[in-house]
Amino acid sequence: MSPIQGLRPEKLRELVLLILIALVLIVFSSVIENYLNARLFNRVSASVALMAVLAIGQTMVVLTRNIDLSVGSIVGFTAYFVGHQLSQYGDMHPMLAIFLAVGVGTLMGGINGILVAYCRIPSIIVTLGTMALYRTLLVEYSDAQTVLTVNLPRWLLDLPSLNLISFDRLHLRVLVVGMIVVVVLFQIVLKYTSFGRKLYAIGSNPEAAKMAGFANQRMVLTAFLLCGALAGLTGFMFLARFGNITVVAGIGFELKSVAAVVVGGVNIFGGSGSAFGAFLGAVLIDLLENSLIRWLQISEFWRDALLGLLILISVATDSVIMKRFQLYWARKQARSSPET
Amino acid sequence: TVAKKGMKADLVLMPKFLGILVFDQANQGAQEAHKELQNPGKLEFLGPTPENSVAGQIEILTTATTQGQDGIMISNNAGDQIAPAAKSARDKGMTVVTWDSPIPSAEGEQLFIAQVDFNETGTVMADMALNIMGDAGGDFAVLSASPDAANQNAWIAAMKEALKAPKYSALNLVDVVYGDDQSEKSYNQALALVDKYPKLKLIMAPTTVGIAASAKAMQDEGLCGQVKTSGLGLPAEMVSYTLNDCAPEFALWSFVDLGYLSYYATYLIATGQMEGIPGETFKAGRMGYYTVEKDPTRAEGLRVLMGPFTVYDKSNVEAASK
Amino acid sequence: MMNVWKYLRSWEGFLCLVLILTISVNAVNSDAFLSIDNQINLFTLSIEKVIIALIMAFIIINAEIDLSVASMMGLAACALGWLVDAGASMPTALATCLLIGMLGGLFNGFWVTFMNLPSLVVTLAMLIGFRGLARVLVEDRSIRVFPSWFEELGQQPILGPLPLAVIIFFLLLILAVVVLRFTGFGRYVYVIGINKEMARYSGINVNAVKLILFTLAGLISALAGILFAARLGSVRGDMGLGFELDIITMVLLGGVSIFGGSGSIYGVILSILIVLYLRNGMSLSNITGHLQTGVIGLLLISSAMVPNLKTYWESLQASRSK
Amino acid sequence: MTQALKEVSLELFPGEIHALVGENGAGKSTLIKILTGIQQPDDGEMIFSGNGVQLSSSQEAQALGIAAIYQEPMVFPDLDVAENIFISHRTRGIWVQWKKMYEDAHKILSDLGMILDVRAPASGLTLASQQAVEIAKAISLNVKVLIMDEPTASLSNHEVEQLFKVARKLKQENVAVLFISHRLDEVFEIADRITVLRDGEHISTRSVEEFSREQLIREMVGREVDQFYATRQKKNYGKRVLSVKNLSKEAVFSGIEFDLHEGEVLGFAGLVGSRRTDVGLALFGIQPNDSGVIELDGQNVSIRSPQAAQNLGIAYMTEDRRKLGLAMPLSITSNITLPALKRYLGRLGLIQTESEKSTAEEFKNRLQIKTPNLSHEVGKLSGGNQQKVMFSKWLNTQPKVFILDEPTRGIDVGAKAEVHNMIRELADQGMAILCISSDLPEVLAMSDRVLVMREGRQMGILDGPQATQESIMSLAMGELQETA
Ligand SMILES: Nc1ncnc2c1ncn2[C@@H]1O[C@H](COP(=O)(O)OP(=O)(O)OP(=O)(O)O)[C@@H](O)[C@H]1O
Ligand SMILES: Nc1ncnc2c1ncn2[C@@H]1O[C@H](COP(=O)(O)OP(=O)(O)OP(=O)(O)O)[C@@H](O)[C@H]1O
Ligand SMILES: [Mg+2]
Ligand SMILES: [Mg+2]
Repeated sequence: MSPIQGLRPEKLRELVLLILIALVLIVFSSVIENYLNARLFNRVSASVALMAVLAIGQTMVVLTRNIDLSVGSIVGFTAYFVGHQLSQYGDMHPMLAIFLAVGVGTLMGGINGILVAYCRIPSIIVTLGTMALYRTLLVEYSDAQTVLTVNLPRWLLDLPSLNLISFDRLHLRVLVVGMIVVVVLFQIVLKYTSFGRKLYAIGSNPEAAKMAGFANQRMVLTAFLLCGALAGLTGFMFLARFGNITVVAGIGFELKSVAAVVVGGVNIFGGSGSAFGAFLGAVLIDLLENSLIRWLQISEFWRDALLGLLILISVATDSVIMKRFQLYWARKQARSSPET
Repeated sequence: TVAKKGMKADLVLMPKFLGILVFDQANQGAQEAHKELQNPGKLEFLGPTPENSVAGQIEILTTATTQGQDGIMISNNAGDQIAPAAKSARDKGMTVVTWDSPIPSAEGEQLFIAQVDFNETGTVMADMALNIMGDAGGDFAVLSASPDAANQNAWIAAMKEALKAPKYSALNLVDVVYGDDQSEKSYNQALALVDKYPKLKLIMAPTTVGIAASAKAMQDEGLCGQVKTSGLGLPAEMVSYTLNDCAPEFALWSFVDLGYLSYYATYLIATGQMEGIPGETFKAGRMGYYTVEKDPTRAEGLRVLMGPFTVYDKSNVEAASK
Repeated sequence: MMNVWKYLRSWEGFLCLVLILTISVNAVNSDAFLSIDNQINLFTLSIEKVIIALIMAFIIINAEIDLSVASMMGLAACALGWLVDAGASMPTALATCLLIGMLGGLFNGFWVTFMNLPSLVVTLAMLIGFRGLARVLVEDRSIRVFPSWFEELGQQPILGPLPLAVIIFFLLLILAVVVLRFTGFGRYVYVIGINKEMARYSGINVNAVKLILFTLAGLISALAGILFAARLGSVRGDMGLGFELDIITMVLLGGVSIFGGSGSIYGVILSILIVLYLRNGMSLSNITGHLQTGVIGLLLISSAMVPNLKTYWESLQASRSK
Repeated sequence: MTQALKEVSLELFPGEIHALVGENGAGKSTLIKILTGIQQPDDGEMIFSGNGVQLSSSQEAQALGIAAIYQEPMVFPDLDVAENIFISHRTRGIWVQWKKMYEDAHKILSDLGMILDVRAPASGLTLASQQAVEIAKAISLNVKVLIMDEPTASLSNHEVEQLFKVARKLKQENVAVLFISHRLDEVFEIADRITVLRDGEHISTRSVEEFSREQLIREMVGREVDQFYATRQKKNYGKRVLSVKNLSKEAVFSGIEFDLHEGEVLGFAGLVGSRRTDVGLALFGIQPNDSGVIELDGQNVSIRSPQAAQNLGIAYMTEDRRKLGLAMPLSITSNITLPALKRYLGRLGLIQTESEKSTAEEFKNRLQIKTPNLSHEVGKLSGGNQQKVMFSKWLNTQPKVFILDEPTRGIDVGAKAEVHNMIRELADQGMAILCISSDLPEVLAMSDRVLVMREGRQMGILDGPQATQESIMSLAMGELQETA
């Protein structure tokens, strides 16, 4: 019995990512002074909160063999929309504001979903289109005005620095806790509910899923709805964290979320991956980015060049290890094949 | 020259991109002047999207030439890359005036309406830094827009120049980073600066997006006591940070006035009432008299200097933010 | 007669119809539209994207994607500026840039073929990576060092009213049509796009074909970057930022299936014309910025719906006739 | 538009095993898709337990208790074996109980006599194992009607017997089983009644006793078919073409040794998963061997890629037609000329369409491919005709050594006879043929010698008269025997 026995592919992926994250921490703590401290945790956790939530939404869609490139625009729009409402109706209940953000996001995700699932247009085309459309909507709606921090209610401004628990200087922010809740919730949904498993099935072999009588279209729509909802939630977090919202809010988030998802080991062709993996992917990328920024030896300009390469290497590492793993399964299978 | 009203000129006002408050304010100013001068022609406010700013600006300029517009006012985001298009617009007899951000080489540009003197910007920033950090001085860093923003680059260069004076010898500029005029990026960059330079005392952000993001980042992390923010900002966006001492001092000029002045200058040149040569003086409506001069901050090119800077602090920021 | 009818109902027929519609509306809307100048201009303004769209069509038909083209374009342009700035002769610099393009493409291809990573992932990483390298080369500068012949080549017409880039495009277009449609290589591109395992089992060297395609994509992106540098006369780190999505939009609108295996250059050229004419028409009617992008987005989605509507319509007809 | 089915009637009773037979393209699969709600009929009705029903999706069929195993296995490659079995259970509820699922899956599979790791992802499974998973899935559904579309096409005798045991058990539990197969022996062995379809029309339904083999074939094909499984005349073959010594690949196969001569047919027999395909793939360079010697025409060669194999004159026709064999959306012509495309390139690499067409025309006539025209999409042909296209594709490369992997998988008796004739003809013309097949009578009829494999090892080579069903089976099952 090898120790690897019983490890499902997702588990292994997650393990590999954890090792990679540890590796990054070790390497950078040897080149950056004062690197491993509470501050690093606070920074990375706070900024990863947004990207992880978004990446999990993206995961839902990617699992079904689709992609959502409009999430950046959804984040921007909901952030602006909710910010605008809050500036006008400052006494709005916080819960209502969150619902509003999630609701608007869901609506936008729903439009994507209907076009993909029921009008049978490839998701990349639909969301490439809605990426532009939602952004246009934002610009038209905003009329070049900016959501200003001053007009936002106090509770919202205090939200990003609100700690749920603190150990010494290590803070667990409320937004971070919100993100953790999302990760755990979606991890459970994907792993332990038939709905989640069917999402995998649809991505793994859509034709077979149809034959098996799954409501493919409804499932894909649901995936997009969830993705939209999480993008809306991210929009709200975006608003809370950055306060000043202009029309460029969230530009580039779509590619970032896709990057987090693929680094997190979610197969871009659907069918495999996990919410936890996507979360780890977001952490890894954010950690790399953060560390590269802080590395004195490296100029501002080298950062992106290195980041691209490191993303590539981490994906490749994952893929190489997974291949070994597959080989291992094959051998094991060969050993236990028809014993007659 | 005092402008003759009612002459026809179709004009275009082009911001760096659409959706940013300050450019909209400039448009307000230009519209005001447009009405005032009773121009029977049209004033269009046309701009690209932020993602497509450079190519978009060139495209709009070229299309304006094709349409036979009489003049265009550009807040240039494309550096010298817009020069070929500007030159061919000039060849077709169009008036090309820049505002806010010039064409560095001045090729294809007739006149630059400078909001403030770019060298002065450097001094103003250095002064604010000195004011905030005190005579003891210390480390500070710059959080700029994108590495390609010509006016920001010019201001930073001017500031570096100014810092050479003995008065500022205690100030130590440690780094220049870029937030691409996106809130999220600027916010993260500001925090990274604090982590990277433990002794940092000030973040100087010569961009309205950057300064607001930086101030908010410091406030959220409870760092306002340690690291201050300064730079160029809108009073409406900065008022709370100034009052709670996260950003005790910052500066800006009026974008409404900038649009207003640019319109006057362009109208006069496009209608042939002014040539646009050094020494010419014209009256820009409510703002009074201005003179065309050689731009001392660039090798080539002419400018009209608007000025002045308004430096905001606790005493005046609330009034200005209304 | 039958054939005409059949053609009209095909994808290309539909695009043709949209194109004719766009042209007529534009022509009615603006006098300037049909002028030779405008026609050349609207091509020239997007010529780099259009050139890359040709090779992108090959790649998408091959069931891959290359998101790094625009970054490569920027990298090549910046490398050119950097090299000339550092004293290299023009021919050396140009050759080096093309070589950089090939190597970059080969690099992408290596990860896609030998490491078996999805091209979306590889090229997404290099979208960041190549852009980063471009930044490393020029930092916050705008480099303007090209000899005048080079700028003229990029800006002046050399054959009738046609500038060099447009001529290169037409040559590449013919080449692309011939290669994809009539050569063995083109057949391989399709077959691999349909099912690459099956292609391998048929003795086709799948990796070689893919490597060639990615290398070509790098090469052509570099070429486009050089043309871009010549047209704009100077280089900056943000050149071509975000072009990849426009390019992919053009290809997909042209009826190339994102899942590979189908589509034609003919459809792509029609969609290129539609996008260019539509943008130009809107610009001439002073619709800029996000509205323009929004309209293109809407067109992309609605045009993808047409084939589905068609099948729906046909099944409706069938059930009615029964 | 062609009509796939015309006024077909079919009755199924509880507790019967009903066989559905017919040539390729007769409409069997189409009928099944209608019965399971995947396609809708233009006309006609369906009565289930006395009630008229209209199925608009396979979910509704499942709700009624109708389950099907389709011709092409439909597994979810990323899910593990156990999930594949249970994923479509309607009764699964909201939460997944992994532990219980693994236990149940293990039990079902072992009842079937299949030992598979229920935690392994299905992507690594062989076609046969996939088929087994499909069967397990259908059985676990507790169905009233079980439809199996050629479930045995890629199974060997051993698994087929297991399957039949299950089918009989279901029959006793009053399940109606509809069973499609092109292997008539099996039909006669298992079926109670037989329905014959031809060209989309219902020809006859009778109980199995009322059919004789010849009669059944006549009704299926519509004409007399003689020469069925005629044994091959022993003949002197020519010089040695291929010689393989101690061919091995780690964890896959080892110690493969044989000679192959001009004009010889060497059969490869063994149970499913005995790694015959892998040996074929190694010789074709898809999964190169890591040790051992391959000699071609007396020359030592190393085959690292399919291109290399092809240049050496080796062709390999895959068992997985749909995934690996044909470019389904392309025309018949393009498929046929694909591996040898270089031959059709003129100056500048342009394809010479005329000569392409004439090649396709030639093969169409030679193999009697039934198609409206040669630019027809291959994906729209019936299985048998697709097989012929695949055959043409490789014949067109004019190979010296032709490796056939399950050459008659899923093709009907008529076409099978044609394929056998063709193989024989090719051998007579001097081609060296390596024929991997799970169909024992076929292996016996076709081959001059038979190599038997078990679990990646060569168990022996049986020559001419030594090769009988019994001797092959005993080797394949692991009773070692001195080889000839
Ligand atoms: N996707 C399709 N599109 C159009 N026609 C099809 C399609 N699939 C099958 N047909 C046609 O329908 C008819 C019946 O095919 P079907 O697959 O039911 O045959 P079958 O009896 O199952 O044959 P086989 O034994 O080869 O599996 C054939 O003439 C075939 O060409
Ligand atoms: N245990 C296994 N795990 C993963 N892949 C396998 C396993 N066994 C076989 N395969 C793959 O499945 C294909 C066919 O396998 P193999 O050669 O073992 O079967 P075979 O003896 O040809 O039997 P059949 O073709 O009847 O299934 C090959 O591509 C092989 O790599
Ligand atoms: Mg069938
Ligand atoms: Mg096999």
